[in-house]
Amino acid sequence: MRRVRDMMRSRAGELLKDGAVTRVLGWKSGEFYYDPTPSFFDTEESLDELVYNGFSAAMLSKYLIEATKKEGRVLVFLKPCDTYSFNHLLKEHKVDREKTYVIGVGCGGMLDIEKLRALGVKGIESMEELGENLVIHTLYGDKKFARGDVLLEKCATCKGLEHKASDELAVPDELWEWETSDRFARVSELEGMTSGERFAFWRGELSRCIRCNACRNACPVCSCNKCVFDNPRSGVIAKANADTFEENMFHIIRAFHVAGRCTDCGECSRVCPQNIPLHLLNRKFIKDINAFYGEYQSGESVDGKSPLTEFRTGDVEPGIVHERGGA
Amino acid sequence: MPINEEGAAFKPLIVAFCCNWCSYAGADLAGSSRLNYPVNVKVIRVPCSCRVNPLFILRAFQRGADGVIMCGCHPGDCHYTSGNYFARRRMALLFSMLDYLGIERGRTRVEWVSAAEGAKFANTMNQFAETISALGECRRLEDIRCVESEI
Amino acid sequence: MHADERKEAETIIRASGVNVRKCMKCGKCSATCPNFDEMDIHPHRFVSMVEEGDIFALMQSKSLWRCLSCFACVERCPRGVEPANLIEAVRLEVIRPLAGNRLRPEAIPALLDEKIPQQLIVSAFRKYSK
Amino acid sequence: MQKIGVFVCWCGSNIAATVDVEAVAQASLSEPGVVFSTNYQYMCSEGGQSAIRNAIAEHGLTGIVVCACSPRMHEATFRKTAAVAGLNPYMVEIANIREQCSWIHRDKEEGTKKAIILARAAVAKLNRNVPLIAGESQVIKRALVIGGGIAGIQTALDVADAGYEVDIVEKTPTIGGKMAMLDKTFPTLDCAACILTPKMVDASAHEKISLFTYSEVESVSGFVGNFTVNIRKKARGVNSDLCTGCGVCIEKCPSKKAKSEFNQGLCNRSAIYIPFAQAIPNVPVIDRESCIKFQTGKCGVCEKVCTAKAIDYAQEDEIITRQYGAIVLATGFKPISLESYDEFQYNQCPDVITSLEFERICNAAGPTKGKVLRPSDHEPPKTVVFVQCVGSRATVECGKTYCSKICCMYTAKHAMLLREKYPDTEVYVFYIDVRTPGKSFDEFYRRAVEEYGVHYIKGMVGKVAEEDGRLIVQGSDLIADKQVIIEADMVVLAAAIEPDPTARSLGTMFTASMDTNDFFTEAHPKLRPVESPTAGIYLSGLCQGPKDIPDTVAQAGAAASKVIGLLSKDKLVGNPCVAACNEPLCNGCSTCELVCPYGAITYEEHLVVDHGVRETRRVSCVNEAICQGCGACTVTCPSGAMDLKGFTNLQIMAEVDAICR
Repeated sequence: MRRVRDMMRSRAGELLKDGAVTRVLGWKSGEFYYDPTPSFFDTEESLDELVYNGFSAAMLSKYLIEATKKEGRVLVFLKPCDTYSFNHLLKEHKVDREKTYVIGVGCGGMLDIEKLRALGVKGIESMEELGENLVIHTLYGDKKFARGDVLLEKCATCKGLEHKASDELAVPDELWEWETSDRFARVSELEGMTSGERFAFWRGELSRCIRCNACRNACPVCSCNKCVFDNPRSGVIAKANADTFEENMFHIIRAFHVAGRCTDCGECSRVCPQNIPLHLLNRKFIKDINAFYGEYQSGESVDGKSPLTEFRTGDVEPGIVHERGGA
Repeated sequence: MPINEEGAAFKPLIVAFCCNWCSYAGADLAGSSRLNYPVNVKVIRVPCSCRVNPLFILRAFQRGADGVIMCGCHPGDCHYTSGNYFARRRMALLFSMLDYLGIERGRTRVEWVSAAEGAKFANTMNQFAETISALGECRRLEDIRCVESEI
Repeated sequence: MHADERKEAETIIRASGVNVRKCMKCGKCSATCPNFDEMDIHPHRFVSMVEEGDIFALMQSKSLWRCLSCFACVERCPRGVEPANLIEAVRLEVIRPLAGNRLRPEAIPALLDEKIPQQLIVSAFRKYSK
Repeated sequence: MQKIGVFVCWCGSNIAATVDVEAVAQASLSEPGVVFSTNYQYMCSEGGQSAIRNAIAEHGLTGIVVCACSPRMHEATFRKTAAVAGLNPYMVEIANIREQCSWIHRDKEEGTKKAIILARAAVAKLNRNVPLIAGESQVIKRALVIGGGIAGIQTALDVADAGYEVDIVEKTPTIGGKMAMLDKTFPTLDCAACILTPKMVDASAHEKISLFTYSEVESVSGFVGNFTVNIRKKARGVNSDLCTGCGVCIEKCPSKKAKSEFNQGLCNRSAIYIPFAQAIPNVPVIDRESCIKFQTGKCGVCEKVCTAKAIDYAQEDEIITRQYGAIVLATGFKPISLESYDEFQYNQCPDVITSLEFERICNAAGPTKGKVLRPSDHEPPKTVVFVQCVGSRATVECGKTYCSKICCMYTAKHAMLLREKYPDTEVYVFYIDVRTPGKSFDEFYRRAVEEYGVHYIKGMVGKVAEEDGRLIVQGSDLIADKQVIIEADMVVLAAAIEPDPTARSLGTMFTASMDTNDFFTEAHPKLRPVESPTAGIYLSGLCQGPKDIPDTVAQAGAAASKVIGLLSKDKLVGNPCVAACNEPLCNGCSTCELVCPYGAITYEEHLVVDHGVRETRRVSCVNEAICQGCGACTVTCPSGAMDLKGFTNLQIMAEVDAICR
């Protein structure tokens, strides 16, 4: 990952210098080692602060909405999965492609701080990323891990290491690749439960929601100028969850609004301070869409219609929900 | 049949969204043919099934509906040529999601009813009411504030 | 109709995967059949007889063994009915209860004739082996 | 706050028998905004209506709820009543307490309860209503007809005779279409040219009709009553104004190896050509592909021989922009390609021909001057086999699932003509079914069999093979349960017909929807058969579905009457219940545009002021004249920027709340 970071710094420096781009969108150190924060860099010197490591999970695509409204061209670093969201934003005309310069950066899978914490890691000072091995230097000594054990959920079920959009790539030859798991496994498990069990499961999860809107703010698809839940004229305005219904409602509607558009980037779950597995809602829609209307991956390309803006005359009837087995 | 506190038989509240051109006319035909269906089925007229926003369905459950049914023109017969095709996809996904969240799947339904199918409309409503009666009151998606304010 | 015969018809329809109701009775299958004159029941009647459940007559027909399995009828049918698949399914219904193949690979060298097209051997296997 | 009046109708005893109308009127008084309520025996009667009018005036009502029969019955009536009393007609809501209450419930107590709730829902909705004003748009009094076949010509003539201007755009060099290629027409056997060419002349001579031949529609914008169309006039290479149609250029042209399209490739034509003698306009076209001048730069014979100086090699395509109030699609058909039908040897044997080719062979102006001769050796055939349903009614890939409708009749016609001209010729027709619904159609077919001795064989042909210059036709005779083999000299295939390939791109351009076979769909299959679902677009002829000449002419006339109906209006009053975009909320994401069945939504850069922030953004714009108010866009819009007037999110949710209270 250090190799990638060096490539990023040098290319960004060159492009800033010759005026090809006016700003660089990347990550810089946050308050803690494990939270590199999205940041803009205007000068070559400032690029010394650019970081890229196993904790640079935060997706930068969504920042381009505002960034491309300004004058000049923005250089943005996108990991393979971030390019799906980038394409989606292009498709919905939220980002001006002409005003972006995309460097696709190699990714070795991003790390889940929660998993590390659970394994007793605290006080991280730095980290060495050696392929599948990870050495974390902490205040309390070094700890070693197999990288595959501490990946974020979205990385464990990675969509692939191919960049779906880029102007150039910063991908070193020897990048660690890992085995991915079935992204729908948990959804299938839930589908196998009884209706009562599912209800109990979701009540347990969604009742923790504090309506901080982090999921909404991180989501590259939830990019409305004004959310229906913030709009007093929508009839459903709700700034906080006043009851169990509203806890459900917000997430059902949010999932429905992104259905067919969600790129399955997993940011909603990653940023949720209450650790609600929100991606399971989106993946339910993706799983159903794939089963009912054929495989579809939002953000794979800029063109084409999404499943909810097209139809076939022979589509399945909604009764399929009742006919399907299970409880 | 479930019995509520007062001892009266439980009568489910059912909201039916009907498109103006086929299903609402089908409901009218059920009426002019004097076909009975439960009194607690209440029809809301929309121009097309594609006008039915998931928000409306959730709102109905929130305010105490026990079941929600959407009726539209048969696929291929939409007055607006393709509205019901979009509605079909939306409702298939929404109802599957509600089921996934533990809202009993019997509480939601889509039926295509043409203007000539008064009998189908009445039968559908009778069957749907029976299904909901068997499921009992919808407790899983309602606004507790509303229920309390009624007491 | 005999109940067994109805069951037989259902088995044949299921095994062949043929939707006999798609037939529009144009007779192109029989028109295209290269062995038409050798048959007592012709391809188009095969389809309608299966549809009617008239299976026992088919099982006893000469056509069952005269069909070359050349699939010309399948190729030419404008509605994708696949009469040859039906004939095969009926044939299998006859062969299977006999519990044994009627043609074994060992028997082939003796039958070989250099004028026989290879396709014939292949279709012979289709016809005489279960 | 609204001031609402509630009017409960008894409908004699229809409502009053099972609903306590007085109780409904009383109960509604406690609903928010309701200031007046009453009940009356027949609300729709003059007495009832005047009660409404009086109450509006007396109580200064801002809206009324009528609890009565279905809105499908009397909504329009009560809207008019309100308008007469000076109330906006869209401030009227109907509670359907007859069809959906009194008629289906026997228990009066329960029925009354339900009626009260239905009235409550209507009041709740009305509280959210705002007056709506229907938009008006101008109607440009000119029609465009795309396609110059019999359908297009007939529609154009009918519209022009009513006094409106009509333009015909035809992609080939002449009008006339497929009908001009036919020899005789069934069931009367009159000559196609004799009945068509006078119409062609009428069309070209009509002062209200302008012809754009050798032209195609390039692009279109606008909406019903107000379309702007760009027409590409392809370069003929001949100045139409100067050309006298003398034909010397054609005679002298040294390049004579191009296949004649008009004669189905059965003979050749010169590079500069007029498709056929009666072509309109009678102005040649240079086919640049086969012209020596265009290919090599040398030649120029036509220019030299033209005394009128009409030849213009430098002529370029010209774009003409015209405005229209209505557009008629009359794009017609073509026979399908028979390339995939190897069993009939169409591509291999010159004597296996299509029925349209046979028409040319029969025709006195055709390649054989009307003598039926085999294309291979120019000998008269002694035995001719006709095969019906070639590619029709086929679910396999190379065919069409539908019945082409015209083949049974023209095959009978061909068989009959052949037997009449050459009584020694044996004629066989292989058929699956003979379909002859139509006036004097079955009688015609029976004449072919009974009087002319045509052999009709029920069954299909499986194989055609060439052997020593003869065609061996192997087919089924299903009646005899025999395989028949006929040695024929000529085989005529009744190829299925399909929409002209240009229809697809026009359909996209005009947002005129098409079925899976690329036929244009009608607005309603029974009740609006000549209108496209897109307002202002009409369908004429075969582009809508297989039909014969009488049906085509009938439909062309029907389309014309619809066009005349539209053009006779000075202004169009729209439906005010259409979608509207709240610009500050709009994300410009385009999803609404994708689901709109009418192409009513476009995107524009607008200056949006949102909480003091001024920003130029891409926002969605609804063309109210095109929008039909289905609401598909409102649900696909995640931000709720799109809403439907008359059925807004808030109105429907208010109804839900009122019902579930």
